[in-house]
Parts: sequence; structure tokens; C-alpha cells
Amino acid sequence: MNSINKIPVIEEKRTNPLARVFDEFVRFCRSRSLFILHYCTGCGAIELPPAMTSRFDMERLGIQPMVSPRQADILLITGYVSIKTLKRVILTYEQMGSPKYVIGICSCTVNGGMYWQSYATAKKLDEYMPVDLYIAGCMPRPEAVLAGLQKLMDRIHSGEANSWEDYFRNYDYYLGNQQKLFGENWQTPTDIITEAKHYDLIGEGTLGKHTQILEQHQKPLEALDMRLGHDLKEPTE
Amino acid sequence: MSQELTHWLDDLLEEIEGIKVRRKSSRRVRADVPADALPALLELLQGRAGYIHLSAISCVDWIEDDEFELVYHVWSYESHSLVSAHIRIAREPGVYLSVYDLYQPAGFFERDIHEMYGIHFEGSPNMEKFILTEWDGPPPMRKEFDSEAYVNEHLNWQEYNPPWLQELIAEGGGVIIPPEEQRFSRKKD
Amino acid sequence: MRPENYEAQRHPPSNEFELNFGPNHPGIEGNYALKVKLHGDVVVEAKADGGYLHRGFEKLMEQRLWIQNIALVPRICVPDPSPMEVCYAMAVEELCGLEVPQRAQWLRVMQLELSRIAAHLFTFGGHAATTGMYSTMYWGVADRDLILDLFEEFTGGRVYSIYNIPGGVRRELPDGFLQRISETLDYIESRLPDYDNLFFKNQVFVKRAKGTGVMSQEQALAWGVTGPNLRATGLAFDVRRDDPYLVYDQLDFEIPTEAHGDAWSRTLVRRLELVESIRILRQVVAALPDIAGPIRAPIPNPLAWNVPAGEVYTRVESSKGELCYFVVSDGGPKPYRVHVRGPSSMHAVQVLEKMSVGSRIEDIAQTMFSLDACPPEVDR
Amino acid sequence: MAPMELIIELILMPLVAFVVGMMMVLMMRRIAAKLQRRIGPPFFQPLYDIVKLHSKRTQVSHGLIHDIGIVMAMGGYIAAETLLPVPGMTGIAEKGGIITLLYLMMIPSLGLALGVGQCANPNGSIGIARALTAMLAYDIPLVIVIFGVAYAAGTTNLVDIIAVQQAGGFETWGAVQMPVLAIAGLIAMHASLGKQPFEIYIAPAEIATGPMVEMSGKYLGGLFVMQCFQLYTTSVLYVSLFLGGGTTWFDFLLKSFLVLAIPVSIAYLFPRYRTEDLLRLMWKWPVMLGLIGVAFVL
Repeated sequence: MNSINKIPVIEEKRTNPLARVFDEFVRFCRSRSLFILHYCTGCGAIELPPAMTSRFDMERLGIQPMVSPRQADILLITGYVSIKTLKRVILTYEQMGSPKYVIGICSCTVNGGMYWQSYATAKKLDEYMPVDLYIAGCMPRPEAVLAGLQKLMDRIHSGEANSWEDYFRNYDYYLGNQQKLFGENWQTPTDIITEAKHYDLIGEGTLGKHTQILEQHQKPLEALDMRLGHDLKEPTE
Repeated sequence: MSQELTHWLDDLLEEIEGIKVRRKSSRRVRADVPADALPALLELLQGRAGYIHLSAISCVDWIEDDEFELVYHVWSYESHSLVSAHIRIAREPGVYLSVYDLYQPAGFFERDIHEMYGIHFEGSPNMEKFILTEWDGPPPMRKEFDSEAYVNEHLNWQEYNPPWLQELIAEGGGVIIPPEEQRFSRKKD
Repeated sequence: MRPENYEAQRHPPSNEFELNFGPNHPGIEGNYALKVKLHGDVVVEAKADGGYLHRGFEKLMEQRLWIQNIALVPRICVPDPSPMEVCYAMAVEELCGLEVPQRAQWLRVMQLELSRIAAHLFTFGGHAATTGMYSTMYWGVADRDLILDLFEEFTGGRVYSIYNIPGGVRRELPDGFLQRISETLDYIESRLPDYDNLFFKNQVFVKRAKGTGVMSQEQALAWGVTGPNLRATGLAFDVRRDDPYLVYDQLDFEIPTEAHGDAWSRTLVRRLELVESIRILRQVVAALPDIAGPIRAPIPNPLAWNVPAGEVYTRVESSKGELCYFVVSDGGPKPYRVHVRGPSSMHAVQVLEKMSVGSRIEDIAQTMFSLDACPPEVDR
Repeated sequence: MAPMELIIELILMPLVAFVVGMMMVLMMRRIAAKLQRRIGPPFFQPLYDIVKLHSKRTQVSHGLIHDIGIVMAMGGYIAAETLLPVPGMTGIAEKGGIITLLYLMMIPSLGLALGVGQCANPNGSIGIARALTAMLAYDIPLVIVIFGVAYAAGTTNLVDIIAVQQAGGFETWGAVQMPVLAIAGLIAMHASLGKQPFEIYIAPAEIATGPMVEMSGKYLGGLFVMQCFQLYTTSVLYVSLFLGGGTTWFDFLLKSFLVLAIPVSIAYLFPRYRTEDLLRLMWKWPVMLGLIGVAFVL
């Protein structure tokens, strides 16, 4: 499988010196206030409470947990993602507001870890969404988690943590991998292509043969089915 | 206590035909029963001997015999002993009776075995998928399902092959084990 | 940007609506979901939806060597991994007829009880956080970390210790470890009054927990509930005493019970078990210096180890309930079948579904955490 | 007063409120950290959060009412600040009076209700239903308390109420003159802050932060700003009603922070009530105390 060639994109510096000071300030604030999405996808989540609570205290770095994907900046993939979870993770990722960052914690997100033989877990997280940072280990200690988060803070501050733009620029690649795993009729409720146009982030890899497949079967966007059993009938019109 | 218990249990089990009882230790009894006699056995155990706790239902796929083995582990809070009732059913069509009306925990285990092995339990309240709701392959726990082949077909894993390792290998070193010497992970036997 | 799923969902005219409670929800323990149908804020129907943590352990174990699986099993239950190792090791030992040295058995008891304390402290934290009292969570998880430090020191791993192998344990205790374990136990014991004042005697918490998620003893027995949840309905059953393994029959401990079977009773049972675990650990600390001898029985070359054919069913009391392994060997180098009966497979699925019905939306999370459901055990 | 001066005051008062409010948020988080045996956030953390939220690239709007709702939520408090006299600035407090202030303090909840309603998220709807219920619960004792204070002072003008209290030094403070009312007011104020044990409408474990669940970027940032104003308004109102306002900025801020520290310290030691327990509690004790206090005043 050929991997995409990732071009590090650094935000353009504006010419107006005042604007540059402002941008610098905004980047600093972004790096100092990180909201983590409260989603435990796997076993690494067990080391997050220690990192969050009294002993290691994430809040002194300005990091705090948030509940809904809309509020959060960081998606922590804590360990292996089963295929069922991966669907939810992608939905969640697409609903988060940009700029957003993904951290893969634990070895399983890197290459499947000790579940390399398992039919139920996805192996390489960065095939399905752009990952800013991996924290390897099984499982990484809270110190390692905090060190990783600090590294992310540095990268945000210097403007290097732009992998979320990568998702728009190379959407075809990510969608292709998702379709390979979930079937060709895979569709998320978020319209990524429109969003990419909105941000002016259409790149060479945004549209391709996989997005064509998507457009063929794309239905008008509807809420995900949340029904219980079969007792609820379609309304008669 | 255990002498007395043996005696009493043996008397009870004599009422069922074709049963073979083997006492493995003071608290473990193995009973092999014909498939059609199991509900009667469980009813006896539950009603007359106080084996009211169904600890688990396990399924073993004996592909060479073309049979599934179902094991019902029941525990008695009174006599502190566990009876494992083994039955064998044909692999095709793989249908058996539910014991949900005797033991409610059976609902979960039967559902689990249904999705993992494809055995259908008649009379079970809920045979919907629970864990593998988004899985459309064959029941994965069957022996003929090759998990590794499935993974190779559908997923990529990262080969760890950094430049420094390649250099080492080029010089004749490294940690690579030739395929014929790999005994555990990839071995097919 | 306009939101995506903006189009309203078509519904039949009804006062009822559905809510996905999880998998991304702070009121859910782990990665798990409950689909609930609500009338106002009363739950009419609840359906558990698992499988988010499914890794196919039972299949993986069939593909790996007996000794490799030791590293795999603790991952089945993340908050309380030690009983998994011990239970699996016991199963292999029974198949091979290995005699475990006395010292190894005492060391295993020590590991199990430390793990139980850690798991209970974690549960209290989670339970308190569902009702909005985060201070207990912050304290509890930080104190649990001291136990993890002990784990790290004597097993090498903070969470997944992989301390057991079939036939014994991997390492001897470090120097002065028993002294440090006593100090930690003293500290945790000295913290218990604080927890009582903050959490267990907190009037608001008592008001919320009493009468929430009630389960009678008959129901508990019929539903197959085990562990602290069963003991909270008044039945003093504990695998450690009634189906003893390791050296639990030489230890002196009580089995605390409570009568009401609600969230409050379940919490209190765990609180009392904490004291009993500390008591057991003190006995172990007192006894260990006198028990000399090897820490593992000689085993054949583990990479070419053909375990004799047979099947075995081992049970261990984990912090969530009765944990069982059914292991079948066909005489080969790998297990033929391993079935894990996670204790939560009962109370996290059927029991939770039944208990949620009729309760209110604010009680779902509390019910789930007071049952101490552990989704990875269910999904495996 | 010259119109120019008035305009400057009207601009300055919300700004001051915002800065002080951010420090109050910081104090709240620091107190929580101390109780939870940890260090807590850095000094400028509230500012970082707000700037970061406003600089998000994605702003998910659910429609016009959603936008207006957030504006109402902030605007209600910003208007309320101009009615709260601070040392040296009275704004339009003399013309507005305490009744207007009470109305303005209700607007944010209503605005939020409108905005969240359009999000069509069931968690948000339940949350806002709870928030309005909670408002119903704490407003009754609050109104009783304010009636008592206004009756005792003989005016509904907040400037005059403060002047009456400052007339005789410490002895003429509302809290000394009407201690029962002051206690009832403190409980009502705690409930209006929406902190544990009265935190029924955020409740992350139950309804996933209720009204905030669909808020992202600037919308959430607006709510963070609103929280600053909320803490400031509540504590300054209490200081004005019972602790004699402030003669200098120093004692004014000292009193406001101390008053706020009481409910905040309590909050982190308690779980939350159920909705009906909150109603029962609020309509029983503070209302009873308030009525007794009013009886003393009459």
C-alpha cells in the first residue's frame, strides 16, 4: 500500500506586523488550552484518569476533558480500535471543530500491536485519519502521555500541527481506506468535500475515484439510525 | 460431606439414561450426556439438587469430528460443587434447544455462541447480534475461519523496517529469523 | 458551516424518544453503549450494545502458544487485570498437573488483593463522578496510583503486570518490599475516614444512591449475578471462601454483605471489602517471610510445550464477580479452546437492561457504575 | 451626568466585569484544585480558553435562533452589568433599579433555551428543561430575599440600597441587619450559580453537559464568557444587597471574591441532587428562611 506523501504545511506568516503578533498570540492560546474528548476507545484509557487526577494533574498544562466532540480539540485514540469503534471514531473526528488534533496512544494504534492477528481490530490508525502524534507503549505511563501532550503543545505553538488540513487535502486516500474496510456504501453524515471547499483546502488528493463512489450512492444527509428493535414503524404518510 | 454428596448425586444421575459421570475433584463433576437428555438433567440438577447458578455455557468446535461440544457449567450454592454437562451436537445444521426458561443467564451465552459459532438455539429470547453487529463474515470462532488470512486480505500492518535495521541486515546481521525457522507466530500446523 | 445531520428524524407521533447513551458518553463505563427509549425522562426500554472493545481474544488464544497467552489475558479486563492471569495460569497448571510452590501461591494472593483494592478505589471514583462529585474521583485515582507503584516495583508493570506464568510467578520480591507495602496499606487505611466523610456518609450521595437500581436476592440469583453485586443483596457467597483456590482457605477474612441490593448497598459492600483486602494483605505480609522455597515449579521448554489433552474449568473471584476460564487442550502447543466467562457479562448486559427500565435518565449512569460493569470483559 | 461620561461608564463596566469574572473563574478552578489535592490551572488559563475557543476555524451553527440565543445569553449579562454599581461608577443603576436587574438576569437562561432548542439534540433539550426548572426553583427565594431587602431599605434603587448600608458602617450592613435573609440569599445565590449540589443542568454523566452539548468554537466561547459574567453578577449583587457594596475597589473585590468562595468551596464536596430534590430543597429552606426574614423586616 502506497502511503501518501505528507507535505508539512506551515501557516503562512502575514505581512502586517500587528497581524503577526495577533497570530502568534492565537497560536499560543491554542497550544495552552486543549480540550480532550472524553472517549475511551481502548485499554490505554485506564492511564488517562491518573494523568488527569491529583497525582499528575493535566489541568496545570491547561488540558481538560470535554464531553462532546463539538467542544473538543484533541481526539485521543487510547489503544486498539475495533472496526465497530473505528466507524464511531471517524464520525466523531469529522464532527470536531478545526483545528483538531489526533493522538494515537499505545502501540496498537501504530501497527495493531499484539492484536495483529485479530479480525476485529484496525491496525494502522493513520490510514483512516491523519495522526499528529503517536505515544507508543503498552500502555504508556501517565508521564509519557503528558510528555506527548507537551510535545503536541510545542508543535501547535510553532504551527506545525496541521494534520487536520491533511484530511481535507487527501480525503480520497482516507476515504478509500475507509471504504476498503467498511464497504463501498460507507458514508458519514459530514460532507467533507463541501467543508474542504469552505476552508479552501481542496488539494490534489481531495477528489478521486473513491469520492466518485461516494457521490454515486450519497444520500441526502440524515441523522444516524438510533432505533430500538423493530417496534418503531415508519410513519405512514 | 463429599462422600455423602457423591452418593446422593449418583443416585440422582442414575435417573437419566446414557449419562457418564466422572468426578474430577471434590468440587468438579463432569457429566457426558446425550444431547436430548440435557434439559432433563439440568431440570433435575436445578430442581432437586440446588444447582441454581448457570456459570457459563462454553462451546467447542471439534471440526475433525464434525461436531460442536456444548458445555453447561452449573454451580450449587448449597453443596459447593460444579457440574459440567457436556453434550455433542452435529455441526450441520447446528441447532439446539435453549435453556433460557431454566436459567436466565443462558440468554447471554446462547446469543454469544450464536454469533461466534452460528449455532441456533430454539426458544432463546434474543438471537440478535450483540458484539459483531457490523460483521458480515462467517462466524469467526469456527475453526475453519482463518483470522490471519482475513487480516492479510483486509488490513495492512506496519512493517517495522527502519533504515538502520536495513543496514544491519545488509551487513549480515539483524534480528530477522528465516521463515522456516519461525516456529510460533506464522506456523501453520 | 451548517451542521451535518440537521434534517429532523422522522418519527411516529409519540411521547417517546430514543437516546443513544454511549459509546462516547461520560456516563458509560468504558466503550459501551445503551440505547434507551425515554418517556419524559423515564426509561421505557433499554438495549445494551457491545462489541466496541471486541478483539477476538478467544480466537487469538487459539493461535498462540500457551506461554504467549499469559501476555494476552490481562488485557481482557483493564481495570482489574490480575485475576485474569492467575485464573489462566491455574487452568494450565491443572491441565499439566503442576504443583505450584507455596511461596508462589502467597505471592499470587498478594497480587490479587492489591489488584482488588486498586479496582475498588477506581470504581468509587467513577461512581462518584457520575453523581458529579469529582473530588472523590481525584482522590481515589491518585491513591490507586500508590498501589500501581507497588505493582510496578514487584512485577515490573504498572497496569498489566504479567507476573504469573504457569507453575508460579516470575520474580522474587525486591528487598524491603514488605515494609513498603505495609506503609502503603497504612496510608490507605488512614485515608478511609476521609473517604467516609466525603463520599460514603455524604447525605446527598446517600439520598441519590438509596433505592437506585434495586435488585432483590431472588432476581440476583435468577439473573446469574455474582460478586459484590450478589453480596449486596444479602447472600454471603464468595469464590474465595466457597470454592477456595490458592491459599485462601488458610486466610482469615469476612465476607461483608448488605441487605438492600441498591446502589448504596453495592457501594458499601465494596467499601467493606476494601478493609477485608487490607486485612488479608497484612496476613500475607506477616506470613511471607516464613515461607521459603522456590517461586515456580520447573516447566518444560515453554516454546515447545505440549500441554496434555483435557479440559478444565477454573474460577477466581475478581473485583467484579466470578471469573471463570474454560480451557480445552488437544495435546498440542496451543490451546484448542479458551472460553472466558467475564463476571460483567451478566450484570453489564441483561441485568443492566432490566434494571434500567423504569428508572430515570439520571440514574442510568449510577446504576451502571454501581454494578461495576466492565465492558472489555463482555466484548473480549 | 454628562452623556460622554455615561457612555464611557457603560463601556467600562462590562469590561471590568469580564476581567474580574475571569479571575473569579480562575479562583473557582484553583479552589477546586486545592480541594482535590492538585495544583490547578495557570493564571491566564480562563483567557487562553476563551481566546482559543474564539479562534477555532469551524463554527457549527444550527440556525439563526441558535446564534441569537448565544447573543442573548451574553447580552443579558452585559446589560445587567451596567445596572450593578461598582465603586466610582454607577452607570444606569439609578434609573434601572433592582427589578430590571432581576429581569435581565433571567434573559440568559431564556436565550440559552432558545438557542439550544434549535440544536435538536435530546441531551440539550433535557438540559434546558432542567435549567428552566432550576431557575424556577431559585428565583422564588431570590425574589423574596430581594423584596425583603428593598422593603427594609425603602427603595428598589440599588445605589440607594448601598448608600443606606454604608451610612452607619458595619452595623448597617444588610447581613448584620437581616441575617436570616442573608442566609436565604446565599443559598439562592449558590443555586443560581449552578454548581453542585445544584448542578442539575450540566450533569456530564447524565446528559452530557446538557445545553453545552452542541456548542462549538465561538458558541462555547460565548458560554465561557457568560460564565465569567455570571459569577461576577451573582457575587456583586450579593455584595450590594448584604455587604454594603464597596467604597473602594479593594474592599469591593475582596468582598466579592470572599462571597463567591463560599458556594464554590461547598460545591466541590458534594454530588448533585436530582431535579425534584432541588425543587423540594429550594422551595422549603430558603423560602422559609426568606419569609421569616421578611417577617422580621416587616
